Amino acid sequence: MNITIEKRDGISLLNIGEERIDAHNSQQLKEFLLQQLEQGDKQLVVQLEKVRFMDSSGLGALLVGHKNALLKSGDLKLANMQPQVLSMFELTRLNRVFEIYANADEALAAAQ
Amino acid sequence: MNITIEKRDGISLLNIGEERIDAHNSQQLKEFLLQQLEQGDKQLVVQLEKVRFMDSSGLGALLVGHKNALLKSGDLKLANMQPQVLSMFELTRLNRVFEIYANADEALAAAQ
Amino acid sequence: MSTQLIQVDIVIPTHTKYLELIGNIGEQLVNKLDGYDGDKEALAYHLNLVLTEATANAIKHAPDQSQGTDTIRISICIDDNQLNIKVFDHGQGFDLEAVPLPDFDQPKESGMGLFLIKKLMDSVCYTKTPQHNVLEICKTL
Amino acid sequence: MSTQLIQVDIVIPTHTKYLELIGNIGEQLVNKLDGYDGDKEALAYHLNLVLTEATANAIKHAPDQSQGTDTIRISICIDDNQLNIKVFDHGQGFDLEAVPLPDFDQPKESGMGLFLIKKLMDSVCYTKTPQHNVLEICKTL
Ligand SMILES: Nc1ncnc2c1ncn2[C@@H]1O[C@H](COP(=O)(O)OP(=O)(O)O)[C@@H](O)[C@H]1O
Ligand SMILES: Nc1ncnc2c1ncn2[C@@H]1O[C@H](COP(=O)(O)OP(=O)(O)O)[C@@H](O)[C@H]1O
Repeated sequence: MNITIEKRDGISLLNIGEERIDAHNSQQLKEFLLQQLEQGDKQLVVQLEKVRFMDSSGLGALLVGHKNALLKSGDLKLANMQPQVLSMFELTRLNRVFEIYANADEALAAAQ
Repeated sequence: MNITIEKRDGISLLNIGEERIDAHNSQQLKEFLLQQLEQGDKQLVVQLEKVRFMDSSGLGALLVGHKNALLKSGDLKLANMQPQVLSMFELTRLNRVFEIYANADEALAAAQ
Repeated sequence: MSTQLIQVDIVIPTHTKYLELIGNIGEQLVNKLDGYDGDKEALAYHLNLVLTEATANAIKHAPDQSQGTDTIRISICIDDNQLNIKVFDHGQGFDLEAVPLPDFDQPKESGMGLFLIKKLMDSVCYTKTPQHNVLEICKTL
Repeated sequence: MSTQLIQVDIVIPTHTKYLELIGNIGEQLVNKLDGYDGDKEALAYHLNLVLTEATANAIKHAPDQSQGTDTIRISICIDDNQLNIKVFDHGQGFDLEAVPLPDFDQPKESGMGLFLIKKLMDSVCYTKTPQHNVLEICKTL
Protein backbone atom coordinates (compact mmCIF):
# COMPACT_ATOMS: atom_id res chain seq x y z
CA MET A 1 0.00 0.00 0.00
CA ASN A 2 1.32 3.36 -1.06
CA ILE A 3 1.06 5.76 1.89
CA THR A 4 3.33 8.72 2.56
CA ILE A 5 3.63 10.51 5.91
CA GLU A 6 4.45 14.13 6.60
CA LYS A 7 4.66 15.55 10.14
CA ARG A 8 3.43 19.07 10.86
CA ASP A 9 3.05 20.58 14.34
CA GLY A 10 3.09 17.13 15.94
CA ILE A 11 0.34 15.90 13.65
CA SER A 12 0.87 13.15 11.08
CA LEU A 13 -0.52 13.87 7.64
CA LEU A 14 -1.02 10.57 5.85
CA ASN A 15 -1.46 10.64 2.11
CA ILE A 16 -3.09 7.55 0.63
CA GLY A 17 -1.54 6.95 -2.77
CA GLU A 18 -4.02 4.34 -3.97
CA GLU A 19 -6.87 5.00 -6.41
CA ARG A 20 -8.91 2.17 -5.03
CA ILE A 21 -9.49 0.80 -1.51
CA ASP A 22 -11.41 -2.46 -1.47
CA ALA A 23 -11.31 -5.82 0.30
CA HIS A 24 -8.03 -6.54 -1.49
CA ASN A 25 -6.03 -3.82 0.27
CA SER A 26 -8.19 -2.48 3.14
CA GLN A 27 -6.52 -4.76 5.69
CA GLN A 28 -3.20 -3.17 4.81
CA LEU A 29 -4.68 0.28 5.36
CA LYS A 30 -6.07 -0.80 8.72
CA GLU A 31 -2.80 -2.31 9.85
CA PHE A 32 -0.89 0.76 8.74
CA LEU A 33 -3.15 3.02 10.80
CA LEU A 34 -2.96 0.76 13.86
CA GLN A 35 0.82 0.55 13.62
CA GLN A 36 1.07 4.33 13.35
CA LEU A 37 -1.06 4.77 16.48
CA GLU A 38 0.91 2.05 18.24
CA GLN A 39 4.13 3.96 17.55
CA GLY A 40 2.72 6.97 19.36
CA ASP A 41 1.43 8.96 16.38
CA LYS A 42 -1.95 9.69 17.90
CA GLN A 43 -3.02 12.69 15.84
CA LEU A 44 -3.67 11.54 12.30
CA VAL A 45 -5.06 13.36 9.29
CA VAL A 46 -5.77 10.94 6.44
CA GLN A 47 -5.76 12.60 3.03
CA LEU A 48 -7.87 10.80 0.46
CA GLU A 49 -7.45 12.96 -2.63
CA LYS A 50 -6.07 10.11 -4.76
CA VAL A 51 -8.73 7.64 -3.66
CA ARG A 52 -11.37 7.48 -6.40
CA PHE A 53 -13.09 4.40 -5.04
CA MET A 54 -13.69 3.00 -1.56
CA ASP A 55 -15.85 0.05 -0.58
CA SER A 56 -17.33 -0.84 2.83
CA SER A 57 -14.15 -2.60 3.94
CA GLY A 58 -12.23 0.63 3.32
CA LEU A 59 -14.75 2.54 5.44
CA GLY A 60 -14.31 -0.19 8.06
CA ALA A 61 -10.52 0.16 8.04
CA LEU A 62 -10.74 3.93 8.63
CA LEU A 63 -13.35 3.37 11.35
CA VAL A 64 -11.07 0.96 13.23
CA GLY A 65 -8.28 3.53 13.00
CA HIS A 66 -10.59 6.24 14.26
CA LYS A 67 -11.84 4.17 17.22
CA ASN A 68 -8.33 3.16 18.13
CA ALA A 69 -7.12 6.76 18.02
CA LEU A 70 -9.92 7.78 20.42
CA LEU A 71 -9.01 4.92 22.76
CA LYS A 72 -5.48 6.31 22.88
CA SER A 73 -6.84 9.83 23.43
CA GLY A 74 -5.77 10.67 19.91
CA ASP A 75 -7.74 11.55 16.83
CA LEU A 76 -8.13 10.56 13.18
CA LYS A 77 -9.51 13.19 10.80
CA LEU A 78 -10.18 12.88 7.09
CA ALA A 79 -9.37 15.39 4.36
CA ASN A 80 -9.48 15.96 0.58
CA MET A 81 -12.17 13.43 -0.11
CA GLN A 82 -13.53 12.89 -3.64
CA PRO A 83 -17.29 13.58 -3.87
CA GLN A 84 -18.23 10.00 -4.77
CA VAL A 85 -16.21 8.64 -1.85
CA LEU A 86 -17.82 11.18 0.48
CA SER A 87 -21.22 9.88 -0.59
CA MET A 88 -20.26 6.48 0.87
CA PHE A 89 -19.71 8.18 4.23
CA GLU A 90 -23.09 9.85 3.91
CA LEU A 91 -24.96 6.66 3.03
CA THR A 92 -23.47 4.83 6.00
CA ARG A 93 -23.80 7.96 8.20
CA LEU A 94 -20.10 7.73 8.98
CA ASN A 95 -19.89 11.44 8.16
CA ARG A 96 -21.30 11.91 11.68
CA VAL A 97 -18.50 9.81 13.15
CA PHE A 98 -15.51 11.28 11.33
CA GLU A 99 -14.41 14.89 11.21
CA ILE A 100 -14.12 15.53 7.49
CA TYR A 101 -12.23 18.56 6.14
CA ALA A 102 -11.86 20.05 2.70
CA ASN A 103 -8.07 19.95 2.96
CA ALA A 104 -5.15 19.25 5.27
CA ASP A 105 -4.78 22.90 6.33
CA GLU A 106 -8.31 23.04 7.63
CA ALA A 107 -7.88 19.73 9.42
CA LEU A 108 -4.65 21.02 10.99
CA ALA A 109 -6.28 24.29 12.03
CA ALA A 110 -9.09 22.34 13.70
CA ALA A 111 -6.55 20.17 15.51
CA GLN A 112 -4.73 23.08 17.18
CA MET B 1 -13.38 13.89 -32.90
CA ASN B 2 -11.20 16.16 -30.85
CA ILE B 3 -8.52 17.65 -33.16
CA THR B 4 -6.84 21.03 -32.75
CA ILE B 5 -4.89 22.84 -35.47
CA GLU B 6 -2.00 25.22 -35.15
CA LYS B 7 -0.30 26.85 -38.15
CA ARG B 8 3.44 27.39 -38.18
CA ASP B 9 5.49 28.51 -41.20
CA GLY B 10 2.70 27.48 -43.56
CA ILE B 11 2.52 24.00 -42.08
CA SER B 12 -0.54 22.74 -40.20
CA LEU B 13 0.19 20.99 -36.92
CA LEU B 14 -2.74 18.76 -36.09
CA ASN B 15 -3.06 17.51 -32.53
CA ILE B 16 -5.24 14.45 -32.12
CA GLY B 17 -7.00 14.75 -28.77
CA GLU B 18 -8.35 11.19 -28.60
CA GLU B 19 -6.84 8.39 -26.53
CA ARG B 20 -8.19 5.76 -28.82
CA ILE B 21 -8.60 5.52 -32.61
CA ASP B 22 -10.58 2.49 -33.73
CA ALA B 23 -13.31 1.60 -36.23
CA HIS B 24 -15.70 3.76 -34.21
CA ASN B 25 -13.95 7.05 -34.94
CA SER B 26 -11.36 6.40 -37.68
CA GLN B 27 -13.73 7.54 -40.44
CA GLN B 28 -13.98 10.91 -38.73
CA LEU B 29 -10.21 11.16 -38.63
CA LYS B 30 -9.99 10.31 -42.33
CA GLU B 31 -12.65 12.83 -43.28
CA PHE B 32 -10.98 15.50 -41.20
CA LEU B 33 -7.65 14.93 -42.97
CA LEU B 34 -9.25 14.90 -46.41
CA GLN B 35 -11.19 18.08 -45.69
CA GLN B 36 -8.02 19.78 -44.48
CA LEU B 37 -6.21 18.84 -47.69
CA GLU B 38 -9.23 19.88 -49.75
CA GLN B 39 -9.11 23.32 -48.16
CA GLY B 40 -5.55 23.77 -49.37
CA ASP B 41 -3.67 22.75 -46.23
CA LYS B 42 -1.26 20.45 -48.00
CA GLN B 43 1.54 20.26 -45.45
CA LEU B 44 0.30 18.36 -42.43
CA VAL B 45 2.07 17.17 -39.29
CA VAL B 46 -0.17 14.87 -37.26
CA GLN B 47 0.77 14.76 -33.58
CA LEU B 48 -0.24 11.56 -31.86
CA GLU B 49 0.99 12.07 -28.31
CA LYS B 50 -2.44 11.59 -26.75
CA VAL B 51 -3.25 8.50 -28.79
CA ARG B 52 -2.62 5.47 -26.61
CA PHE B 53 -4.34 3.00 -28.89
CA MET B 54 -4.76 2.71 -32.66
CA ASP B 55 -6.22 -0.16 -34.65
CA SER B 56 -5.83 -1.01 -38.34
CA SER B 57 -8.65 1.32 -39.37
CA GLY B 58 -6.76 4.19 -37.70
CA LEU B 59 -3.62 3.28 -39.65
CA GLY B 60 -5.82 3.17 -42.76
CA ALA B 61 -7.22 6.64 -42.10
CA LEU B 62 -3.74 8.13 -41.77
CA LEU B 63 -2.63 6.26 -44.89
CA VAL B 64 -5.49 7.72 -46.96
CA GLY B 65 -4.54 11.16 -45.70
CA HIS B 66 -0.91 10.57 -46.60
CA LYS B 67 -1.71 9.33 -50.12
CA ASN B 68 -4.06 12.20 -50.73
CA ALA B 69 -1.47 14.72 -49.57
CA LEU B 70 1.07 13.26 -52.03
CA LEU B 71 -1.50 13.44 -54.84
CA LYS B 72 -1.85 17.14 -54.10
CA SER B 73 1.95 17.52 -53.99
CA GLY B 74 1.64 17.97 -50.26
CA ASP B 75 2.84 15.88 -47.36
CA LEU B 76 1.60 14.25 -44.16
CA LYS B 77 4.15 13.56 -41.45
CA LEU B 78 3.64 11.96 -38.05
CA ALA B 79 5.07 13.06 -34.71
CA ASN B 80 5.03 12.30 -30.96
CA MET B 81 3.95 8.71 -31.30
CA GLN B 82 3.54 6.47 -28.27
CA PRO B 83 5.82 3.39 -28.42
CA GLN B 84 2.96 0.87 -28.56
CA VAL B 85 1.30 2.77 -31.39
CA LEU B 86 4.61 2.96 -33.24
CA SER B 87 4.86 -0.81 -33.03
CA MET B 88 1.65 -1.02 -35.12
CA PHE B 89 3.41 0.97 -37.87
CA GLU B 90 6.37 -1.39 -37.63
CA LEU B 91 4.29 -4.58 -37.84
CA THR B 92 2.44 -3.30 -40.93
CA ARG B 93 5.67 -1.76 -42.31
CA LEU B 94 3.91 1.57 -42.58
CA ASN B 95 6.94 3.08 -40.84
CA ARG B 96 8.53 2.88 -44.30
CA VAL B 97 5.66 4.83 -45.82
CA PHE B 98 5.30 7.64 -43.31
CA GLU B 99 7.95 10.06 -42.15
CA ILE B 100 7.82 9.69 -38.39
CA TYR B 101 9.41 12.28 -36.08
CA ALA B 102 10.02 12.41 -32.34
CA ASN B 103 8.26 15.77 -32.05
CA ALA B 104 6.68 18.58 -34.02
CA ASP B 105 9.86 20.69 -34.10
CA GLU B 106 11.78 17.94 -35.83
CA ALA B 107 8.94 17.36 -38.27
CA LEU B 108 8.88 21.12 -39.02
CA ALA B 109 12.65 21.29 -39.46
CA ALA B 110 12.45 18.41 -41.95
CA ALA B 111 9.67 20.18 -43.83
CA GLN B 112 11.65 23.35 -44.48
CA MET C 1 -35.62 1.75 -31.44
CA SER C 2 -34.35 -1.70 -30.59
CA THR C 3 -33.35 -2.63 -27.08
CA GLN C 4 -29.65 -2.24 -26.34
CA LEU C 5 -28.79 -5.47 -24.65
CA ILE C 6 -25.36 -5.80 -23.10
CA GLN C 7 -24.44 -8.90 -21.20
CA VAL C 8 -21.19 -9.68 -19.43
CA ASP C 9 -20.41 -12.95 -17.73
CA ILE C 10 -17.20 -13.30 -15.78
CA VAL C 11 -15.67 -16.27 -14.02
CA ILE C 12 -12.77 -15.56 -11.67
CA PRO C 13 -10.84 -17.50 -9.06
CA THR C 14 -11.91 -16.69 -5.49
CA HIS C 15 -9.26 -14.04 -4.96
CA THR C 16 -9.73 -10.40 -3.96
CA LYS C 17 -7.22 -9.18 -6.53
CA TYR C 18 -9.97 -9.54 -9.16
CA LEU C 19 -12.36 -7.14 -7.41
CA GLU C 20 -10.87 -4.19 -9.29
CA LEU C 21 -11.39 -5.91 -12.65
CA ILE C 22 -15.02 -6.69 -11.86
CA GLY C 23 -15.73 -3.20 -10.54
CA ASN C 24 -14.04 -1.51 -13.49
CA ILE C 25 -15.99 -3.56 -15.99
CA GLY C 26 -19.20 -2.37 -14.32
CA GLU C 27 -18.03 1.22 -14.45
CA GLN C 28 -17.16 0.98 -18.14
CA LEU C 29 -20.48 -0.62 -18.99
CA VAL C 30 -22.25 2.39 -17.53
CA ASN C 31 -20.08 4.72 -19.61
CA LYS C 32 -21.52 3.10 -22.75
CA LEU C 33 -25.15 3.67 -21.68
CA ASP C 34 -26.00 6.47 -24.07
CA GLY C 35 -29.67 6.39 -23.21
CA TYR C 36 -29.32 6.96 -19.47
CA ASP C 37 -30.69 10.32 -18.33
CA GLY C 38 -29.54 10.26 -14.72
CA ASP C 39 -26.14 10.98 -13.15
CA LYS C 40 -23.94 8.60 -15.10
CA GLU C 41 -20.87 9.12 -12.93
CA ALA C 42 -22.84 8.23 -9.81
CA LEU C 43 -24.36 5.16 -11.47
CA ALA C 44 -20.89 4.05 -12.61
CA TYR C 45 -19.60 4.34 -9.03
CA HIS C 46 -22.63 2.55 -7.62
CA LEU C 47 -22.33 -0.35 -10.05
CA ASN C 48 -18.61 -0.60 -9.30
CA LEU C 49 -19.41 -0.65 -5.57
CA VAL C 50 -22.28 -3.13 -5.73
CA LEU C 51 -20.25 -5.56 -7.86
CA THR C 52 -17.27 -5.16 -5.54
CA GLU C 53 -19.30 -5.75 -2.36
CA ALA C 54 -21.21 -8.73 -3.73
CA THR C 55 -18.12 -10.36 -5.22
CA ALA C 56 -16.07 -9.74 -2.06
CA ASN C 57 -18.76 -11.53 -0.03
CA ALA C 58 -18.80 -14.45 -2.44
CA ILE C 59 -15.01 -14.71 -2.18
CA LYS C 60 -15.01 -14.34 1.62
CA HIS C 61 -17.56 -17.10 2.06
CA ALA C 62 -16.19 -19.48 -0.58
CA PRO C 63 -15.94 -23.08 0.61
CA ASP C 64 -13.01 -23.93 2.92
CA GLN C 65 -11.16 -20.70 2.21
CA SER C 66 -10.02 -22.32 -1.00
CA GLN C 67 -8.44 -19.20 -2.47
CA GLY C 68 -7.67 -19.99 -6.07
CA THR C 69 -9.33 -23.36 -6.63
CA ASP C 70 -13.00 -22.39 -6.39
CA THR C 71 -14.47 -19.89 -8.83
CA ILE C 72 -17.04 -17.11 -8.62
CA ARG C 73 -19.29 -16.26 -11.52
CA ILE C 74 -20.62 -12.74 -11.97
CA SER C 75 -23.26 -12.00 -14.56
CA ILE C 76 -24.25 -8.47 -15.55
CA CYS C 77 -27.11 -7.71 -17.89
CA ILE C 78 -28.13 -4.24 -18.99
CA ASP C 79 -30.91 -3.22 -21.30
CA ASP C 80 -32.40 0.19 -21.89
CA ASN C 81 -34.17 0.35 -18.56
CA GLN C 82 -33.05 -2.55 -16.39
CA LEU C 83 -29.80 -3.51 -14.69
CA ASN C 84 -29.55 -7.09 -13.49
CA ILE C 85 -26.61 -8.56 -11.59
CA LYS C 86 -26.16 -12.15 -10.46
CA VAL C 87 -23.28 -13.31 -8.30
CA PHE C 88 -22.95 -17.08 -7.96
CA ASP C 89 -21.09 -18.61 -5.03
CA HIS C 90 -20.48 -22.18 -3.85
CA GLY C 91 -20.30 -21.44 -0.13
CA GLN C 92 -22.69 -22.51 2.63
CA GLY C 93 -24.99 -19.60 1.91
CA PHE C 94 -26.86 -17.39 4.35
CA ASP C 95 -30.26 -15.94 5.13
CA LEU C 96 -30.46 -12.51 3.55
CA GLU C 97 -33.59 -11.59 5.54
CA ALA C 98 -31.75 -12.26 8.81
CA VAL C 99 -28.92 -9.81 8.09
CA PRO C 100 -29.47 -6.83 10.42
CA LEU C 101 -29.14 -3.18 9.45
CA PRO C 102 -25.85 -1.62 10.53
CA ASP C 103 -26.04 0.02 13.96
CA PHE C 104 -25.55 3.64 12.90
CA ASP C 105 -25.02 4.84 16.45
CA GLN C 106 -22.31 2.30 17.16
CA PRO C 107 -20.84 1.64 13.74
CA LYS C 108 -18.69 -1.44 13.27
CA GLU C 109 -15.86 -2.40 10.96
CA SER C 110 -18.00 -4.78 8.93
CA GLY C 111 -21.62 -5.38 8.05
CA MET C 112 -22.13 -2.41 5.71
CA GLY C 113 -21.83 -4.19 2.36
CA LEU C 114 -25.35 -5.54 1.91
CA PHE C 115 -26.79 -2.36 3.37
CA LEU C 116 -25.06 -0.36 0.61
CA ILE C 117 -26.21 -2.79 -2.06
CA LYS C 118 -29.83 -2.55 -0.91
CA LYS C 119 -29.61 1.21 -0.55
CA LEU C 120 -28.24 1.79 -4.05
CA MET C 121 -30.26 -0.81 -5.97
CA ASP C 122 -33.99 -1.55 -6.18
CA SER C 123 -34.14 -5.20 -5.18
CA VAL C 124 -31.83 -7.88 -3.79
CA CYS C 125 -32.51 -11.55 -3.22
CA TYR C 126 -30.45 -14.61 -2.36
CA THR C 127 -31.37 -18.09 -3.54
CA LYS C 128 -29.79 -21.41 -2.64
CA THR C 129 -29.83 -24.32 -5.08
CA PRO C 130 -27.90 -27.60 -4.94
CA GLN C 131 -25.52 -26.32 -7.65
CA HIS C 132 -24.80 -22.87 -6.29
CA ASN C 133 -26.14 -19.85 -4.44
CA VAL C 134 -27.13 -16.71 -6.30
CA LEU C 135 -27.30 -13.15 -5.07
CA GLU C 136 -29.52 -11.36 -7.58
CA ILE C 137 -29.62 -7.59 -7.70
CA CYS C 138 -31.90 -5.44 -9.87
CA LYS C 139 -32.25 -1.76 -10.58
CA THR C 140 -34.52 0.09 -12.94
CA LEU C 141 -32.55 2.65 -14.91
CA MET D 1 -0.28 -24.11 -7.63
CA SER D 2 -3.75 -24.27 -9.07
CA THR D 3 -4.55 -22.97 -12.51
CA GLN D 4 -5.83 -19.37 -12.56
CA LEU D 5 -8.79 -19.56 -14.83
CA ILE D 6 -10.42 -16.30 -15.86
CA GLN D 7 -13.28 -16.34 -18.29
CA VAL D 8 -15.16 -13.37 -19.70
CA ASP D 9 -18.15 -13.65 -21.99
CA ILE D 10 -19.61 -10.49 -23.48
CA VAL D 11 -22.65 -9.96 -25.65
CA ILE D 12 -23.00 -6.56 -27.32
CA PRO D 13 -25.20 -5.04 -29.99
CA THR D 14 -23.46 -4.79 -33.38
CA HIS D 15 -22.26 -1.25 -32.87
CA THR D 16 -18.71 0.08 -33.01
CA LYS D 17 -19.15 2.19 -29.88
CA TYR D 18 -18.63 -1.01 -27.85
CA LEU D 19 -15.17 -1.70 -29.29
CA GLU D 20 -13.54 0.38 -26.57
CA LEU D 21 -15.31 -1.58 -23.83
CA ILE D 22 -14.21 -4.91 -25.32
CA GLY D 23 -10.63 -3.77 -25.85
CA ASN D 24 -10.36 -2.29 -22.36
CA ILE D 25 -11.64 -5.46 -20.74
CA GLY D 26 -8.90 -7.37 -22.54
CA GLU D 27 -6.29 -4.90 -21.38
CA GLN D 28 -7.45 -5.10 -17.76
CA LEU D 29 -7.48 -8.89 -17.83
CA VAL D 30 -3.81 -8.87 -18.76
CA ASN D 31 -3.06 -6.48 -15.90
CA LYS D 32 -4.29 -9.16 -13.49
CA LEU D 33 -1.99 -11.85 -14.91
CA ASP D 34 0.51 -12.03 -12.06
CA GLY D 35 2.21 -15.10 -13.46
CA TYR D 36 3.13 -13.65 -16.86
CA ASP D 37 6.88 -13.20 -17.34
CA GLY D 38 6.82 -11.33 -20.64
CA ASP D 39 6.16 -7.68 -21.46
CA LYS D 40 2.77 -7.19 -19.84
CA GLU D 41 2.16 -3.76 -21.35
CA ALA D 42 2.76 -5.10 -24.84
CA LEU D 43 0.50 -8.11 -24.21
CA ALA D 44 -2.23 -5.80 -22.88
CA TYR D 45 -2.03 -3.71 -26.05
CA HIS D 46 -2.01 -6.76 -28.28
CA LEU D 47 -5.06 -8.30 -26.61
CA ASN D 48 -6.86 -4.93 -26.83
CA LEU D 49 -5.97 -4.76 -30.53
CA VAL D 50 -6.86 -8.35 -31.41
CA LEU D 51 -10.24 -8.08 -29.65
CA THR D 52 -10.90 -4.74 -31.35
CA GLU D 53 -10.01 -6.02 -34.84
CA ALA D 54 -11.96 -9.27 -34.53
CA THR D 55 -15.02 -7.57 -33.04
CA ALA D 56 -14.94 -4.76 -35.61
CA ASN D 57 -14.97 -7.38 -38.39
CA ALA D 58 -17.89 -9.20 -36.79
CA ILE D 59 -19.79 -5.91 -36.55
CA LYS D 60 -18.89 -4.84 -40.08
CA HIS D 61 -20.08 -8.13 -41.56
CA ALA D 62 -23.19 -8.55 -39.41
CA PRO D 63 -26.29 -9.56 -41.37
CA ASP D 64 -27.99 -6.78 -43.38
CA GLN D 65 -26.08 -3.98 -41.65
CA SER D 66 -28.54 -4.41 -38.80
CA GLN D 67 -26.75 -2.06 -36.40
CA GLY D 68 -28.34 -2.59 -33.02
CA THR D 69 -30.64 -5.56 -33.57
CA ASP D 70 -28.09 -8.33 -34.08
CA THR D 71 -25.60 -9.18 -31.34
CA ILE D 72 -21.97 -10.22 -31.24
CA ARG D 73 -20.61 -12.53 -28.58
CA ILE D 74 -17.00 -12.35 -27.49
CA SER D 75 -15.53 -14.97 -25.23
CA ILE D 76 -12.13 -14.62 -23.59
CA CYS D 77 -10.51 -17.37 -21.58
CA ILE D 78 -7.17 -17.10 -19.85
CA ASP D 79 -5.36 -19.66 -17.79
CA ASP D 80 -1.78 -19.71 -16.63
CA ASN D 81 -0.34 -20.42 -20.04
CA GLN D 82 -3.06 -20.11 -22.65
CA LEU D 83 -5.12 -17.26 -24.03
CA ASN D 84 -8.21 -18.23 -26.00
CA ILE D 85 -10.54 -15.79 -27.75
CA LYS D 86 -13.72 -16.61 -29.62
CA VAL D 87 -15.73 -14.05 -31.56
CA PHE D 88 -19.13 -15.25 -32.76
CA ASP D 89 -20.88 -13.54 -35.66
CA HIS D 90 -24.10 -14.21 -37.56
CA GLY D 91 -22.98 -12.85 -40.92
CA GLN D 92 -22.42 -14.73 -44.18
CA GLY D 93 -18.94 -15.74 -43.13
CA PHE D 94 -15.76 -15.87 -45.20
CA ASP D 95 -12.83 -18.08 -46.11
CA LEU D 96 -9.97 -17.20 -43.79
CA GLU D 97 -7.43 -19.08 -45.92
CA ALA D 98 -8.36 -16.99 -48.94
CA VAL D 99 -7.61 -13.65 -47.26
CA PRO D 100 -4.40 -12.36 -48.86
CA LEU D 101 -1.49 -10.78 -46.99
CA PRO D 102 -1.45 -6.99 -47.17
CA ASP D 103 0.60 -5.65 -50.08
CA PHE D 104 3.39 -3.97 -48.11
CA ASP D 105 4.76 -2.17 -51.17
CA GLN D 106 1.40 -0.66 -52.03
CA PRO D 107 -0.39 -0.45 -48.71
CA LYS D 108 -4.13 0.05 -48.69
CA GLU D 109 -6.59 1.58 -46.30
CA SER D 110 -8.04 -1.76 -45.24
CA GLY D 111 -7.05 -5.40 -45.06
CA MET D 112 -4.57 -5.19 -42.20
CA GLY D 113 -6.77 -6.46 -39.35
CA LEU D 114 -6.44 -10.22 -39.77
CA PHE D 115 -2.76 -9.82 -40.62
CA LEU D 116 -2.20 -8.13 -37.25
CA ILE D 117 -4.21 -10.78 -35.42
CA LYS D 118 -2.18 -13.58 -37.01
CA LYS D 119 1.07 -11.76 -36.42
CA LEU D 120 0.42 -11.14 -32.71
CA MET D 121 -1.22 -14.45 -31.80
CA ASP D 122 -0.21 -18.09 -32.33
CA SER D 123 -3.21 -19.49 -34.21
CA VAL D 124 -6.39 -18.24 -35.84
CA CYS D 125 -9.21 -20.23 -37.37
CA TYR D 126 -12.72 -19.47 -38.62
CA THR D 127 -15.53 -22.00 -38.46
CA LYS D 128 -19.03 -21.77 -39.90
CA THR D 129 -21.93 -23.61 -38.28
CA PRO D 130 -25.66 -23.23 -38.93
CA GLN D 131 -26.04 -21.26 -35.67
CA HIS D 132 -23.13 -18.88 -36.02
CA ASN D 133 -19.60 -18.35 -37.26
CA VAL D 134 -16.65 -18.36 -34.86
CA LEU D 135 -13.27 -16.76 -35.21
CA GLU D 136 -11.07 -18.55 -32.69
CA ILE D 137 -7.73 -17.11 -31.69
CA CYS D 138 -5.14 -18.73 -29.42
CA LYS D 139 -1.87 -17.69 -27.91
CA THR D 140 0.45 -19.50 -25.54
CA LEU D 141 1.51 -17.18 -22.75
N1 LIG E 1 -22.15 -14.79 -0.26
C1 LIG E 1 -22.34 -14.94 1.08
N2 LIG E 1 -22.24 -16.16 1.64
C2 LIG E 1 -22.44 -16.35 2.95
N3 LIG E 1 -22.73 -15.34 3.80
C3 LIG E 1 -22.83 -14.09 3.31
C4 LIG E 1 -22.64 -13.82 1.94
N4 LIG E 1 -22.83 -12.50 1.74
C5 LIG E 1 -23.12 -11.98 2.95
N5 LIG E 1 -23.11 -12.92 3.90
C6 LIG E 1 -23.44 -12.75 5.34
O1 LIG E 1 -24.04 -11.48 5.52
C7 LIG E 1 -23.31 -10.71 6.46
C8 LIG E 1 -23.37 -9.25 6.08
O2 LIG E 1 -22.66 -9.03 4.87
P1 LIG E 1 -22.18 -7.58 4.49
O3 LIG E 1 -23.29 -6.64 4.77
O4 LIG E 1 -21.66 -7.60 3.11
O5 LIG E 1 -21.03 -7.22 5.52
P2 LIG E 1 -19.63 -7.91 5.80
O6 LIG E 1 -19.31 -8.79 4.63
O7 LIG E 1 -18.72 -6.76 5.96
O8 LIG E 1 -19.83 -8.68 7.09
C9 LIG E 1 -21.91 -11.30 6.45
O9 LIG E 1 -21.24 -11.07 7.64
C10 LIG E 1 -22.20 -12.77 6.21
O10 LIG E 1 -22.54 -13.39 7.41
N1 LIG F 1 -16.32 -11.75 -39.46
C1 LIG F 1 -16.17 -11.66 -40.80
N2 LIG F 1 -17.20 -11.93 -41.61
C2 LIG F 1 -17.07 -11.87 -42.96
N3 LIG F 1 -15.92 -11.51 -43.57
C3 LIG F 1 -14.85 -11.21 -42.83
C4 LIG F 1 -14.92 -11.26 -41.40
N4 LIG F 1 -13.70 -10.92 -40.92
C5 LIG F 1 -12.93 -10.67 -41.98
N5 LIG F 1 -13.61 -10.84 -43.14
C6 LIG F 1 -13.08 -10.69 -44.52
O1 LIG F 1 -11.68 -10.68 -44.49
C7 LIG F 1 -11.17 -9.48 -45.08
C8 LIG F 1 -9.93 -9.01 -44.37
O2 LIG F 1 -10.24 -8.59 -43.06
P1 LIG F 1 -9.24 -7.66 -42.28
O3 LIG F 1 -7.87 -8.17 -42.46
O4 LIG F 1 -9.71 -7.56 -40.87
O5 LIG F 1 -9.30 -6.26 -43.00
P2 LIG F 1 -10.50 -5.24 -43.24
O6 LIG F 1 -11.58 -5.60 -42.28
O7 LIG F 1 -9.87 -3.92 -42.97
O8 LIG F 1 -10.87 -5.42 -44.68
C9 LIG F 1 -12.32 -8.49 -44.99
O9 LIG F 1 -12.25 -7.52 -46.00
C10 LIG F 1 -13.52 -9.41 -45.18
O10 LIG F 1 -13.74 -9.68 -46.52
